Amino acid sequence: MANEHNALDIINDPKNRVTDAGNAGAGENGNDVGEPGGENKGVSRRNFLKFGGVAAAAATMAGAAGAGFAVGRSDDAYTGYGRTFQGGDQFFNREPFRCDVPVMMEPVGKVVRPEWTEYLFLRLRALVDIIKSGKWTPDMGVEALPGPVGDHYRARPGELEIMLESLQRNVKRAEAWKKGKNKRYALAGAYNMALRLGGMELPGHVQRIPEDPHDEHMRTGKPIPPEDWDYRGIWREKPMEFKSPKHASVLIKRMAHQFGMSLVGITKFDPRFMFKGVMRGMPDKGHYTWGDKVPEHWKSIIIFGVPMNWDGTYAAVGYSTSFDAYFRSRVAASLMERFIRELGYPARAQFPGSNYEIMMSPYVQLAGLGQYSRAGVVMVPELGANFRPAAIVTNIEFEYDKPIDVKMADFCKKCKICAEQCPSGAIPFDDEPQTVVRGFKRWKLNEEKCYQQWASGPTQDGLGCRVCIGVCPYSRKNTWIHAISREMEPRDPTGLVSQGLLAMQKNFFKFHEAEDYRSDWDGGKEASYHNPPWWMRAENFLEIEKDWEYHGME
Amino acid sequence: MSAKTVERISAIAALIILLAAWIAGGVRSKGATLERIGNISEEIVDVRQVGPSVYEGHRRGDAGDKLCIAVAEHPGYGGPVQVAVVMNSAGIIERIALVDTTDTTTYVSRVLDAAVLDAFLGTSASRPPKVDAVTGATLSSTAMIKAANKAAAHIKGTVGESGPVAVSPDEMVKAGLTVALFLAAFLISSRFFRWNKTYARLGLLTAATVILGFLYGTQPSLASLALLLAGFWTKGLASYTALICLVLAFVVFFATKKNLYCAMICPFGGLQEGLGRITKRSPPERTAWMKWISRGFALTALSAALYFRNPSDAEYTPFGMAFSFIGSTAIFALTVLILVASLVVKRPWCALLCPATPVFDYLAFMRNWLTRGRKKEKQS
Amino acid sequence: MTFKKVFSLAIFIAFVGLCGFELTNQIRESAERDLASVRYVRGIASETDAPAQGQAPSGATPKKNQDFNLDDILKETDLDG
Amino acid sequence: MFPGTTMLNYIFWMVMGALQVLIVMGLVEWLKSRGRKPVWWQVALLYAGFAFLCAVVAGGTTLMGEFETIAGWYFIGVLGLPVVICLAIAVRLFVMKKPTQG
Repeated sequence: MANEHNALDIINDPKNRVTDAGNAGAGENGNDVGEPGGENKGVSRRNFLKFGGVAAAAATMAGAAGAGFAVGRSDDAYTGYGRTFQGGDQFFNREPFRCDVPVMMEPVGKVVRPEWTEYLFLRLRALVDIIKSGKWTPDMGVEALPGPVGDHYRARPGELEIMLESLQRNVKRAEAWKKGKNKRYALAGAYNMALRLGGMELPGHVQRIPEDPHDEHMRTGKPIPPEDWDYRGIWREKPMEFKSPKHASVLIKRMAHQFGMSLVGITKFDPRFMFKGVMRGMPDKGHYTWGDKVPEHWKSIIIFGVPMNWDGTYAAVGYSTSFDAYFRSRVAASLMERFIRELGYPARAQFPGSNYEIMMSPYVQLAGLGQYSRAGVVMVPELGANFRPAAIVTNIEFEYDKPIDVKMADFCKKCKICAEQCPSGAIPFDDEPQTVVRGFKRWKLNEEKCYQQWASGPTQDGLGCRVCIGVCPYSRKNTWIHAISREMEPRDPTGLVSQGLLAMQKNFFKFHEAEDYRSDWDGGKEASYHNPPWWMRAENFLEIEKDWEYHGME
Repeated sequence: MSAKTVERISAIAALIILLAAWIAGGVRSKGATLERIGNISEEIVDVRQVGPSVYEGHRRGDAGDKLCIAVAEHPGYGGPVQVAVVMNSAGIIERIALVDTTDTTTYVSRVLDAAVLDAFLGTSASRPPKVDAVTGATLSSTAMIKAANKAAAHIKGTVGESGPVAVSPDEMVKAGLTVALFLAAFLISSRFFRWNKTYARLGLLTAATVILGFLYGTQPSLASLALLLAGFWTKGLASYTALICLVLAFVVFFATKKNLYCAMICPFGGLQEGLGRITKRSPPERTAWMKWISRGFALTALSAALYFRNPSDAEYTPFGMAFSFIGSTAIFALTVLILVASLVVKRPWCALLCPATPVFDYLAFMRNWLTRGRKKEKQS
Repeated sequence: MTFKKVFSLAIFIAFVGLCGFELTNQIRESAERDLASVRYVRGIASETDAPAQGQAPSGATPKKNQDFNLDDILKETDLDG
Repeated sequence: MFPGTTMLNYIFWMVMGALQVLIVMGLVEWLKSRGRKPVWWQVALLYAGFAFLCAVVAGGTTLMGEFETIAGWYFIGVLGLPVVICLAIAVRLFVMKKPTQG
């Protein structure tokens, strides 16, 4: 205590005082505190210190406010768009939270592998093909619908009607786009299409990144089994030996970052989550021939991914796209595939939009990247629900990552914001998961309803909505306040922190009514969660007059 | 014109205005309902009221085909949910409409998805079906179901206007505590109270703040007054505590000339005073015109509430926000401002804009006026 | 003018501003709600004669497809997820 | 504070540091001028309260920076209020109240 007094006396010593005054004066950048610092000849030392102190306090408060604002606005807060290449965006330390089985992946019944018809885009394509072939028309009803797709829909009464309605809405959406939306969403649409067609693939099986055996099959007409495809272009007689599985993991993860991936995890290939009747490269993608075979050399799976552009995602529906994330993760998949084969190992890319033999989200969880969520997408600590993965299947012996439990799924039980905000009511409200899906008890997104919103949204290609991803409390830019919650919440055994955070989320933040997100022709306001970024607002750059309102939350 | 005359004139005027608003509101709400019934379907024509919330019309083009329409409402999540039931001459419910609701659209649509109302279609009004509430939108769905049942009951003619709202034992406890608090206040203010009144008062105020404020988040406000005047309480409420509190406050005020509520019970007052005692400060300086403005506010709010028959219109007070974080952003700002300000001056809200002040002023003024009047009569 | 006078005046004005804002808002809303009418109608005969407002959410009650214009659908339905 | 600059940020934070010294010294002077002997832990508490208030304000403005303006104001209002109250109590105890010991 005595020492402290001395310390204060030393501080009060005149010669220190002069320097402080100097600093204060110099430091103010023209702020009012500078004045006393400058002209304190007349002012008594006491008064100078008192008023200077007050002014300094005011300046500090202002400075703190300014600094905070700058941090929030800063581009550095966009996780996945900065330090990615050095792995700097996988900043959350998962080690304290490793567990053996991901939440909601404890089987409660007989675990069955998914049929290929359970993947919406495969069954949608099959349905359209059936209609095209003329074997079936909608007025014939679900009973007459042939093939596995028919079985699928017969097992799920009412869903076929929703899907057919969605197909109708695709037409309405296209009309609306032609009528005027192509002006309002000109830049968003162009961005979307540039990444998709310019960046990823040329239509008609001409070329795609990464290469896809299905294209090869369509071009050559020959079936291409994985044993051929996955080993293509390997020139080494025998693969290069890794010093140890650990070395393999470390190297491959670094390379994933190097190829531009924010997050990467590696796990054992688990056939439970591989589709039955899907093998790209085989006729009809193997729907009718492949069955439930699993290639021998599919031993390990490397999962990596990036966030979608943040401002766009916050401006869902109309201004958001998945294709920027798809583009980046697909490029990385292509590079990683080649990198591994150069070392002499087989590799097969699993990549978005629909080039999979597997369901991605279970592997993301098994690889310890994230946890299952109410909306049916995986949430990761760094990015929340805003994570779009790709994967490589190979036979390298890795040191595998273990799953994590950071209580995200527990938060989902209470939060329900995505369900309240979902424009199509596709997300369930149950506190605890009620449905058993293929042997696992978890929340089940109603894909048909969800896709109907895709088809009705104010977008160019009717592919996506993303409101649930944008509004998720975990989908936030990386600023210090979110960092504090991110680190505190999973470590708090009492659950008080998450309660407090949820209370803030619900009381502080304002949300639309779910209907508001729908297109104007669909009974909505065409609102976006937040307003689009300046560079996506067509009226800022193009010769069009603005005949719409932005309803985004500020 | 002396200040007293001004006060008297304005007092009378206030009374007239409130009365006018109330009557106009009554007319308005009738008209609105009729118009809404008209909107249910263009099939139904020349609708007229045949009883309390029961209407009669006939199908377009066929005067013989009588249609019986009943409207009923039940408190939902965000206010009363109003449902209309159309019964044909065969006694079958052939139409049901959600006429009016202030509940959140998402909840409402979830309930409608679950075909809660459709369950009533085709059933006979005398035997309405058993419908379960929708999980996740319980309040809205229960309200709709209850309202629909009530409407059906209306048609049968057998319905207690008071509705099925049963007062839960929990509510009883609340009411009991409220009464107890007032008794304590009365005791402390009475001259039989031997001990230190200051501390007794503060103690009671603290207790009231904790119980009524932080525990129950219920506190009488202009809304409760509007509720009282508009007579909604006859239709049944979820909670009567605030109302009881208000009535007691008035009773005590008329019995003893003292406004015990503000002094010893009001939770928000307690909050302000508690903060004020941290930095022992004196009350703010309130000028005459401020007084009149605050009176104007109270009057406007009250008459609006009476006209629209919507008590929450009268609510510009920060009570809800302070204790249960309910209210708009403006109210939030107001609350924060008040709480910070009460560190600088004593009870800023009470002194400056709280509607309680004008209300009690008004009562006091009337009281004195009338009693003095009576005295005069006695003398002559 | 003492500090107290000024302060009292300031907060009073703030109070009036905020409360006035709130009050006008609420009155305006009720006035609007007054004009709003039937939200939703269901009838045995048909569902179509309900006033336009607030139709049931998408997917809940899909209409049977009147004209299933295949070509447009094949043109507009994007199958590449 | 100044995104994308190399120098200004460092200068800014250095100035901030310097200002903190001025604040503490001003506080001490104030206590003295009110005839109180400055006790180190009281000064520390008062300054801590002030620092916390600054943090709350910064948190709110961070949200505003993320285009969550309303949330930002609520943040400051709700989390700031208790801090202000605690500060008031501290001032009452350490400054207003007549010193009991020492």
